[in-house]
Formats: sequence, C-alpha cells, structure tokens
Amino acid sequence: NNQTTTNTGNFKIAIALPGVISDKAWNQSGYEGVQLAKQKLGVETAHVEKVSQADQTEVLSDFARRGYNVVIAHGGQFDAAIQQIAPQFANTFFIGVNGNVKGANIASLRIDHLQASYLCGIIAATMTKSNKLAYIAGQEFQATQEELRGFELGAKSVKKDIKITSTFTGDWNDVAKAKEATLALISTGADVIYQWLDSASATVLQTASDKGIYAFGNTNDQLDIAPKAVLTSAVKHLDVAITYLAELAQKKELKGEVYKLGLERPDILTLGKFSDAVPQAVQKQVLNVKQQIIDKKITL
Amino acid sequence: MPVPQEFVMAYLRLENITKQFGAFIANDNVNLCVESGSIHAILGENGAGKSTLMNIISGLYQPDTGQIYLQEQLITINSSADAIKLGIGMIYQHFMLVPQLTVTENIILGTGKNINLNLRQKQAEIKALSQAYNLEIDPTAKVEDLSVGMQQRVEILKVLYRQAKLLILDEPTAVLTPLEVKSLITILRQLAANGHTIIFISHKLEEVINLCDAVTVLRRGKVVATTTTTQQTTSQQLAELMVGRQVSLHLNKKPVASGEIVLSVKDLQVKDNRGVMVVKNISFELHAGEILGIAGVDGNGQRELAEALAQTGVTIGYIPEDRQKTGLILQFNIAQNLILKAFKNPPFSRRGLLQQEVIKSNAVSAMEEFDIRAPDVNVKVSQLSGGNQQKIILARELAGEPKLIIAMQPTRGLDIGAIEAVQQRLLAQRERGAAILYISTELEEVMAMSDRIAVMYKGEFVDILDAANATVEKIGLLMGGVEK
Amino acid sequence: MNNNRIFPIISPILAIVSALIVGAVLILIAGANPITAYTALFTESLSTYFGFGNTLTKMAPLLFASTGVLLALKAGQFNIGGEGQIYFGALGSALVGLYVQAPAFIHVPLAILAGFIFGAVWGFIPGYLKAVRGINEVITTLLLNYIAIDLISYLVQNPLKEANAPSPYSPLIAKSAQLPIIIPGSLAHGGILLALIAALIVYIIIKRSTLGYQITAVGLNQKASNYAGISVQRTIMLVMAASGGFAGLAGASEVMGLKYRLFEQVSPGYGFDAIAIAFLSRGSVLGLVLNSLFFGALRSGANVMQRSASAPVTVIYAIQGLTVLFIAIALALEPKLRHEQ
Amino acid sequence: MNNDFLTDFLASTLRLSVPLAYAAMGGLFSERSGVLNIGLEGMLLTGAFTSAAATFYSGNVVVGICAALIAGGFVGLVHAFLCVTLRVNQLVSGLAINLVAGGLTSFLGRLIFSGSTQRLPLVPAIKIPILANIPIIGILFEQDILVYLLFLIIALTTYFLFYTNPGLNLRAVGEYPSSADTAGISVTLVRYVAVVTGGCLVGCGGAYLALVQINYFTEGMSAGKGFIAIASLIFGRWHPIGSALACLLFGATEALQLRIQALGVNIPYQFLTMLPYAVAMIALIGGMGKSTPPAALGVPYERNSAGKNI
Ligand SMILES: Nc1ncnc2c1ncn2[C@@H]1O[C@H](COP(=O)(O)OP(=O)(O)OP(=O)(O)O)[C@@H](O)[C@H]1O
Ligand SMILES: Nc1ncnc2c1ncn2[C@@H]1O[C@H](COP(=O)(O)OP(=O)(O)OP(=O)(O)O)[C@@H](O)[C@H]1O
Ligand SMILES: [Mg+2]
Ligand SMILES: [Mg+2]
Repeated sequence: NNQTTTNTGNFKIAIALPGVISDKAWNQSGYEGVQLAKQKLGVETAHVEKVSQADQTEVLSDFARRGYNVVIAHGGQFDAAIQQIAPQFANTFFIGVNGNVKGANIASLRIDHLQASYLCGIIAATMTKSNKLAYIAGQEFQATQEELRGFELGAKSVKKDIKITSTFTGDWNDVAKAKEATLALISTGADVIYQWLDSASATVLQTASDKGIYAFGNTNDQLDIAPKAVLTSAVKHLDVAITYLAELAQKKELKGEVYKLGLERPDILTLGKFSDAVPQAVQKQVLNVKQQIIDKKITL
Repeated sequence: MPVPQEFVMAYLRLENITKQFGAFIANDNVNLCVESGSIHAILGENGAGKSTLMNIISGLYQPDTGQIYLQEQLITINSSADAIKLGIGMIYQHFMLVPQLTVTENIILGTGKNINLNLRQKQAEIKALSQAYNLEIDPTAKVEDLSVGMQQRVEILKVLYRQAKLLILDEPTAVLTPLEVKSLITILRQLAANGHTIIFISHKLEEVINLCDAVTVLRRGKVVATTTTTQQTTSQQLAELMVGRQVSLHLNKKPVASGEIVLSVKDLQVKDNRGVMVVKNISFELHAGEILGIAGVDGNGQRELAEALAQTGVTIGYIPEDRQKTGLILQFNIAQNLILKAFKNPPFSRRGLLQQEVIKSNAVSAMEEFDIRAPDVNVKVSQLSGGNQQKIILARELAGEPKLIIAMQPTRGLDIGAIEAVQQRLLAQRERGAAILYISTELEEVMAMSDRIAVMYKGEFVDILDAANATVEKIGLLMGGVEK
Repeated sequence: MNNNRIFPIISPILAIVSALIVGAVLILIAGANPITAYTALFTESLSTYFGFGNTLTKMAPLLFASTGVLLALKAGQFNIGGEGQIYFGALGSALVGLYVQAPAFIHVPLAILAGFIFGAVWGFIPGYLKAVRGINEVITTLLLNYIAIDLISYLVQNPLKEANAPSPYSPLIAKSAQLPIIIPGSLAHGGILLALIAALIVYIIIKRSTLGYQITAVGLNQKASNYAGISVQRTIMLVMAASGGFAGLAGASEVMGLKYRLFEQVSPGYGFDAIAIAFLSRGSVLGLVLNSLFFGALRSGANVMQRSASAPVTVIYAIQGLTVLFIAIALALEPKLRHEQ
Repeated sequence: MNNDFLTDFLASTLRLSVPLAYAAMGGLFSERSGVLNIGLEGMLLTGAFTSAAATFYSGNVVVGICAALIAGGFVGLVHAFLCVTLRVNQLVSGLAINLVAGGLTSFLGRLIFSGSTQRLPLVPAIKIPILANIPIIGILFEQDILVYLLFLIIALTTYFLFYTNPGLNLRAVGEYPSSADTAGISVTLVRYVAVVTGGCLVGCGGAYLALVQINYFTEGMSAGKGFIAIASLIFGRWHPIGSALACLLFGATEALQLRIQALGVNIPYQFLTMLPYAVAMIALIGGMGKSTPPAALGVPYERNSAGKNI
C-alpha cells in the first residue's frame, strides 16, 4: 500500500478514480499510473476509488487544498468538476484523463482511441466471414464513440458494405449482462467483437473464444486471456502516459492544453501481440497502416 | 349432574398464581379449582385479569409465582405446545385463526406428524368430526370468508381435533348470535357430559347461570368469590360481586313523546362490494326521541344499512360495529381519538394547524363527562379496556348533539358496568330528542332499549313491531325467516 | 433512573465504537494503520472547517430524501423510490436552470419548485397505483428508479448534452439559478439550509398540522380513517407525491448548489441511505437531521480515510455497514436494557 | 428469425433468470415466514465470492457451490439473529447486510485474487438424452447442475409450501404468528430455519453467477440483481411459481433488449436498457397488479402482545 510521508517538500500527485482499482482495466491503469510515477519520479501519491459524480468536486478540491501538485481525474466525467474547482487552486495542476478541458492549470490527457480501433477495424474486416462486426462498451460517451468510429472507419476502409452494430450495457459492474450482450451479438451473426469493458472484458473474450469467434483486447494486452479469440489488443499504457504528464509537471513543463497521445508514442498506444490466426500479410498491412498514421500520411 | 362430593376430583388446580406486567399486577395470588367434567365460569369486569389467567393456563404467559396442578400433578407449562400436549385447549378472546388459510389448514396447524399434509384425508376427518359434534362446516372454505360464528366453530373444532380434555373459552359468546349461542351451549353441555372439563368466560350473566356448574369472580386480579351453587345465584348477586357495588340491571327508560320525523328512508337498496344486493327495499321513518331497534341475525345487511345511512351527511353520530378496527385508532391517545371526525374544523384546527390546548381541554371534559377511566388524556387507547374504549367513541359521536344516532352492537364484549354506562348515555340522548337506530344481535338488549323493533332478514325488514307488544318468541321466529 | 437519559446517547456511541473496532481489525489485515485512518476520519469529517463543510454537503441530499421517506412512512407507505425521484427532481431544476431566464430571486425558487414538482410526479405515479389500483408501492417505486436513471442518462447524452463534453452532462445552469455557498471556500451550499427548512416544515406538518393528523391516521388505521371521513386514497396519493417531491429537492439541490448542471449518476445511493436514516430515526424529525449528519460524515469520511492513504475503500464500506448495523442493534436493545434496570 | 436465434434467446433468458430466481426463492422463504429480506443483494454477492474463492483454492466446483450455500446460510443466520432475536428493524438489517457484504467481499477479493486472473474450472453441462434434442427448447436440457437444481427447488418449494406440514407452519407464521404460537409452533425456530434456508438458496444464486455464468469473481458483480429478485418476489405474489415466472420475465426482456441492440435497431440504448423495468411496470398496471404481502411481514413477533395485533 502507498503510504504518505509527511515531507511537504516532496512533489505530490493524486488520482481520483471513478471505479475500483482492481478492475484490470481503466481504473486499474490509472492507479498503476500513479504507482509508476511514484516509482520512477519519486513523487508522493494518493488515490481515491469509487468517486461518485456527487463527490468529484469534494475530492478534487480536497487534494488541491492539501497541497497536491498534480491532481489527476481519471475519466471524462470529471471535466465539469475540474472546470469548477481548478480556478480556485492556482498552485495545483489538474489533469483530466479522457477530458477535453484546458486552462491555466488544467491539462487533458487523451489517448487517441480512434487510431488503435481503426487498426483493429482493418483486421476485423479481413477476418470476418459474416461481414458483421460488433462493438460493446459499458456506456456511450466521447471516448467510446471515438473508438466505435475508428473501428468502423478501419473496417470500411477494407470492405465498404460491412455492418457494425454496437451494444451498451449501461452498467460497467454488470459482468453477467456484458456476457449476455456478447452472446446476443454473436447470435445475430457478429463474428468479430471489439470491446471496452472493465471487469467484464475477460468474460467477453472467453465467451468469444467458446463460441469460436474473434475479439480484440483493450487497454491491456489481453491475448493470454483467450488466445484463440483475441486477434490483437489496443494496448493503452495509461500508466506511462500519466507518468509522462506527471514528469512534465514536475519539471514545470506541463502546459494547459490537451495532450493527445497516439501511435507516435508506442510506449503509450500500440497494438498488442498478434494471434496466429491473423495472417502474416494482414499483420504486415496493419503495421504498414500504423506507420502511415504515425507519419501522418493517413489522418483520422 | 350432581356427583357425590367424595368422588369429585379437581381436574385443574391453581395455587397462588401471580402475574405482573411491569408494575401492574394482573393476577394477584389467584387460587382456583376446576372440577373434572364441570363447566366453570370466570367472571369479572373488563380488565379484571380473566384472559391473563387463561393465557397462563394455555402456556402463552408464564406466571411469576404459583403452581399449576393438572389432575393433582404439579405441572409447568412453558409454551402452547406444552399445554396442547397436556390436553389443554384454549379458544382465545381474539380468534387465533389465520385468515388466509382454509378451515382444514387452521385446524390441523401444528398437529402434523408427517411431512405430508394429506389435505384430502384431513378434510374428510374434519368433516366427520364436525358432523359428530353438530358443528357443520365447509373444511375447504377460507377462514377470512367465514362469519364470526363460523370462525368460532373452527376454533372449537381446532381444540377438539387436538383431543383437548380441558377446554378454555374466553368470551366465546360475545360475537355470536342468539341462535349460535344456543347451539354453542348445547355443544358445551354435550362435551362436559363426555368428560371434558370446561372453563367459560362471559359477561352475560344469564348465560353463566344457565350453563355453568361453578363460578369464580375476579376483581382487580384477585379472586373475590367462588360458588358451586350457580343455579341458586342471581344475576344481581354476581354483578355486585364483580363490580363491588350496587348495579341496576334494569334500564330506567322514561317515556318520551316522539317528535318530528328525523329520518325517512324509502326503498333503500345497497349493494356490497361484490355487487350483491344486501339491503333490499327498506323503508321506514324515525322520529325524534325514538329508538328504533333493528334485530336480526348477524350478516343480514345490518352493517351495510348502517353504513349507507351514516353516509347521508346529516349530523349523525355513528357507533360502528368494530370499535378497535373501525371506531378508533388504537395507537392514538384519548385526546386524538376524540377529534377523529372533527379535526379539520374549528376550534380544533385553525389555519391548518391543530390547536393542542383546545384538543386537550376537550378531552379532559369528555373524560369527566363520560367517566372514561384512564390516568390522563395522553394514554393510548390501545391500553384501555373495551368499555372505556367504547365510551370514547360515544363521547366523540355524541359531541355535536346529533339529531340521528346509529349505534351498532354498542355493548359487545363489555362488562355489565360498562354496558350500563353505554345504555344510559344513549337513553339520555333519546330524552334530549335524538332519533336512535339501535342495531344489535342481542335480542334482549334490543327489546329493552327500543320503542319500535324492526326485524331484518336477508336484507329486508320483515316486520316493524311495537316494543310493547313484541315477544322474544315472535321476534325470534321473524329473525329466522319464518313468515309473519 | 439516570440511566434512562443516558441510554439514548450512550448506546449509539457504543455501537459506533464497536463498528470502528471491527473496522480497525480489517484495516490491520489490509496492512494499514487504523489510527491514521481514524484520526483522519474524525479530524477531517467533523472538526475541520472544510471537512465539516463536506459533511454538510452530503447531509443536504440525505436529509431531503429521508424527509420524503419519513413522510411516506407516516402514511404507511414504503417509498424506496428515492433514487429515481432524486434524478427527476434534478431534471426539473436543471430544465428551469437551463431554459428559463429570470432574476435570481425568481429563478432560484422556480428551479426549486420545478425540482419538487418533478420529484412529486415520480412519487405520485406509485402513489396513484397504490391508492387506486392497489399495486404494491415497493415494487413500483423500485422499478421507477431504474427507469428514471436510464431516462436521465439518455437526456444528458442526447438533447441536454453540453457540446464537446467528453462525458454525458448538461451545460451549466444560469448563474441566477445557482444556490450560494454558505461556508466560504468550501462546497457547503444553500441547499443545506433548504434541507433543514424542509425538515422543519415536515416536522410542523406531522406534529402540528391538521394534514399531519390526517396522514398519521391513515398510516395507522385506514379503515378508521375512512370511517371518519378521511379520503384514504387522496391522502396516499398526496403523501407519495410530497414524498417524491422532497426527494426531488435532493436532486434539485445537487444540481443548483453542487454541480450546477445535470449529470449522470446524480445520486450515489442517497435514496437508499435515506431509507436507513428514516428507519433509524424512528419517526423523529430531529432524528432525521442527526442521522443525516451522521451518514453525511460517514460518506465524506470514506473519502477522507482513502485520501489519508490508510484504509482501502472496501474496508470503509464494510465499516459503514457495520456502523449502521450496530446502531440498529443498539436501538433495538435499548428498551430491553432499560427494563432491566 | 431462425431456430438458432430462438434457442439462443431462450438460453440467454434462462441464464439471466437463474440467479434472479435463486435469490427470489431465497427471499420467498424468508418473507413467507414474515422476515423482510432486502439483503438479497448482499447474500448474492457473498455466494458469488465464496464460491469463487473456494473453487479457486480447492479446484473443485462442488466445493465452491457448497461454500456458497454455507456462506449464504450464514448471512441468513446473521439476518435471522438480528431480526428475530434482537428485533432489529428488518429493513435496516437488510440494507446493512448489503453494505457489509459489498465491502467485505471486495476486500477479501482483493486479498485473494489480487493480480492473478482467476482461472476456475467449468461447471459441466449435463445433457439429458432425447429431451436435449427437441428443437428450440432442447436447450433447457443441456444445462448445468445448478439450473436443474433450481427447477427442482421451485417445484419442491411449491410442494413444500402448500402440501406439507412444515410449509403450512411457515405460512401461518408469516401471516399470523400468534396463531402459530398458540398452535404450539415455535415462531422463532420457523423464522430462523426459513431465513437460513433462504440464505442458502441465495448463496447458490451467487455461485451460479460466479462459477457458471462468468467463471470468475468481480467486485459488485451482483449489480442490483438482489433488488430485481425482490421485485420479482412481489410481482409473483410470494408464490414460488409466480416469482419464478416474474424472474423469467425480467430475464427475457433483458435478453430481448440486448438482441434488439445487437440487431442494430436505431433506438438510444438507454430506452433498451430500461426495457425490463418498463415492461414489468406495464405488466403491473395491466392488471397483474395486486399483491398482498404476508400479513406479518416486517413485524417482529412478541408473545406478550399476542392477540393484540398481528
Ligand atoms: N400484555 C400485557 N402487557 C401489559 N399489561 C397487560 C397485558 N395484558 C393484560 N394486561 C393488564 O392486565 C389486566 C388484565 O387484562 P385481561 O386481558 O386479563 O383482562 P380481562 O379480565 O380478560 O378483561 P376483558 O373482560 O376486557 O377481556 C389489564 O387491565 C391490563 O392492564
Ligand atoms: N398492551 C397492553 N398493555 C396494557 N394493558 C393492556 C394492553 N392490552 C390490553 N390491555 C388491557 O387489557 C384489558 C383487557 O383487554 P382486552 O383486549 O381483553 O379487552 P378488549 O377485548 O379490547 O375489551 P372487551 O373484551 O371488553 O371488548 C383492558 O383493560 C386493557 O386496558
Ligand atoms: Mg379478556
Ligand atoms: Mg374483552
């Protein structure tokens, strides 16, 4: 566990997480971000889990009041609270992950979800037999919309007439529902699924494996969870990204802007291991497209 | 059946039984001896401790001190289960039937030795049992659909089914019609003859004198008298033993010249909530200063008639049949219950706010005027005896000097002192000039109170008689549906 | 009998201490230091300026919602739909805050009223179904919670969504519809005072008013109320609507005083806490205020203990549950203990 | 729509209904005896956690299921002790159980499963010959042991309640405990047994969730199912078959809405996720409404007030 020392001279960063740190996905990656920062930068850290929307302003302002130099709000839903609180605490830098806000002491950290899902879309379109792809997430908001859009663009860049449906479970906790949603998608003919779920992602991948269809890992390299089903993963090293911004802040180089990090930072956004099921040619083509995106030959 | 003294055995003997509730002593050193095969009455005012004593015998309560002997064996009864095993069966004052279950289910409840209910077979057994004792009943009926008389039968069958040797009946006749009482008495005699021992509680002294071999009178928890020569005692004597003072059992009814017509009913018809016509073409007139008694067996449309008339909107005083469920809010205190109908009106309410002072002083004066016995106006009415509860209803309903009063079963379950008080109140209203509709299943009471008597049968008035020329026999026949 | 006066104070304290002791064991198992955690809990949530402000901020919705539950309970109705009614109240005041323009002295009351009315609508539906159709209000209020949550989720995701927001929430409501901060620098807002006023109003209604008498009568005995000329159906509908209205005010105050916009997950379970608060208060409005404050402290204490980096959130939830449980036990045992004196 | 689609729909409905039905049956035992049980959610979670943990350590799903049964029963015992012996407000007890169970299972979950992906053995499906080959509904006969057990439990519960002596006692205690008491039945014992039995059943529901449906434990995985179970119980009028059918309705509408989403119908997803609740609401309003709880539900029994109130 992370113990706070009382040395006030230290650089201190804190993170507010909307969910639990054990979800093996979004929230855990945020938590690991501050852990990594602590280890690499020697900063002091703190975290609060399960911050409900009603608690956001309290948590952010309290961290700021206690002299945390950087307060990270892990999710776009914190944007409004950041805008509300940041102006009162000039000495604290607020970072909204997945956010859109910027200001004197506000920065946002965005992973270019669309780039990774675009690449997955290409793979999906080449692997599908039914011409039906699916996207599944807990909830609809900007980041999930971007992923869906990228997936769609990628797929359609291969096959114009491909069909993509999406399902939102409405509850990130309800793993049983997520599994049934997956089965529903499979039962309507989808044979490649792109998922963004927290605790439920493992069951979605295992279900895909059981039913003999394909899926993509997300956030972490999830190939090992279901090697038969996972084609590759959209790996997002949020821990590295968070540490990167924390380091900038420590060096007083952090600016009040939106940091959009994409494939050009392979330590942050990249594709995971390919499954053997993905033909070499396809792998090559995808890596090629990836390079073109990095070189800005393809813009999304 | 006079049995030579030396052969008589005490079936049940209580020695120095004391039971306290908090600081209140409900039973104080009670000694009681019930002989085998006898019918033994327990008398006492409301709150004298009769039910408490019986609950001790039936295992529901445990005595603080004292011993219980059954057939001269010292026993302890820690639960109802113990009592049942010992052959003690009790019929509680407030029925212990599960309304949602059927007759059969209620009767066999707790007796099953096997896992399987065997409902069919049990139904047959109960049918046979009910026929054997002349207590005809439909074993498949739901208890909530039965009349109180029928429910009473279920209670008796329940006890018989358990093969109880000692039967305790706590005010079994309070809710029965005269015919039902008659049949109950026959049954009890028959049971006693078959060797059952019976303890019988009632406020109806004639009944006790007529039925019982011995009487024990309780007053404030103490035994004040026991007599084994019941047949030689009079109601008057028993009443005085109970109350500890002179009581007049005869109503002092002054003649009152009847005045203007207060209520005129023409061809009234009422349907119940199932759409069945329960009051049919009733027409009558009621004059100021007159009591019109309505006699009839329970369930012939009296309740619906009363409710229909009560809703006519005139200033009416309405004493409902069930004082605890309808007439009062038991968790409210005396003062609050006294404003149940007028709480919205001044002086009790001003600008939407209750006027506590007015409400309190109203209660204080009502308690005095109606002799409501309680420590103060803040006592919850659930703590009061039935008689005092009834007096609260009277105080409230008579408060506005109503022109019309509808009283339904106003003395049910009350002791004689309380009955006297209630009846005198109503007679006083009659003298004041109120018109009173007096509905009761107690024929004697109707005859004593009324100026005219209507007999109700199957929703109709089969006849309206002058009280002066009415006889018990005649009304009894009319009530049974025999044409005039 | 000095004990009679001491028991009501001592037994809840004993209960809290017991819960904290069990919690301390859990914190130790988690490899952290319970003393740090509890020091943080007490100094922060109750004794520091901002900490107390946070506690009050949590108290406002809890008090509003539990006031609603209590009112319904008085009429014998069991409103577990506080959650949904909070969401609806939030919607009502947000709509007025977003689409109406008026000076603050009109705008604020109007938005509050809208919050009340929207909550009331969501409470009236089960009230109507219960009174007129006899449909069990527990199930309808429960179902309406889910429906309200999804409905608000749709609205803030679509028609009411702020352009460019990364997450579903509405634009800011007009300044003129915002409640002022009452403890400068903290988050404690005017909604807290409104909640106290609401509790006071309910106190007066229940204890002093004709209406309160009527409601209590219906709650205790519908048959007798009906006999006395009280319309039981109308009373139930009225009370359920008012109950929903008070819960709605919780939503309104969150929108107008805390977040200044409509958002998803308006209530992190205030509606359910409110049920526990109402029952633990055993009909007393003063009990509501104290218990709401206490639950507010528990909720903000949860964050405080986490921030002090000494207790994992999982343990904090367990401690919260144990505290509620032990207090309930203390309340249940109190009469027995008294009798034994 | 082909047969496969229908079969899948049916299977999905069944899977979504099973944990609900276990919880509803558990709640039924408790509430039929007069003890309110709003703690089903916490009991489900307890069952889910213990089954996963026990299976994790033992590698044997039977051990896991038994552990869930015992743990659920234990929570039931706690609830019974609080409600029956201590006479704690039954609602508060249930709410507190939910809070404590939520916290403790997460706490222990992190201690036990931290880091590792839980790999639990599968609960094998048992194919019933011939029946499993029936088109469409054949899927009902290719289920795992917990599903068959549930069918059995629903049938047995119905039989137990209405055709056995202990069942009669249970109903009497829930409706009118004084009456049962005077008939020589121990109200306390009946309530204890009922609440504990109920807890065991809910625990099984949790085991189904963790072992069969998901195959691992996650924090808060009951996700409100305990509350839907309560709704089903009321909807089904505290009757085992009625309640099971209500669970099936919730399961079916959920399965349906997921399929509507999967088909790409252009409706905002929130209107689809609310579908199960909206349908239940409509069914209630459309005349399946009235349901009267056991008369003594939520009222602690005190012998000294026998005959005074229920
Ligand atoms: N459960 C109880 N708790 C406290 N006091 C009680 C309880 N039951 C009875 N009492 C007290 O004991 C007294 C005797 O009550 P009991 O019911 O035995 O009277 P009763 O003789 O049966 O009266 P009634 O003729 O009205 O039936 C009452 O006045 C009451 O004060
Ligand atoms: N909980 C209680 N605490 C104290 N006294 C009680 C309680 N319940 C009843 N009593 C007392 O018990 C006595 C008899 O009560 P019981 O219920 O037998 O009367 P009742 O049936 O309402 O009246 P009645 O039989 O005359 O119609 C009353 O004097 C009443 O004051
Ligand atoms: Mg009595
Ligand atoms: Mg009596």
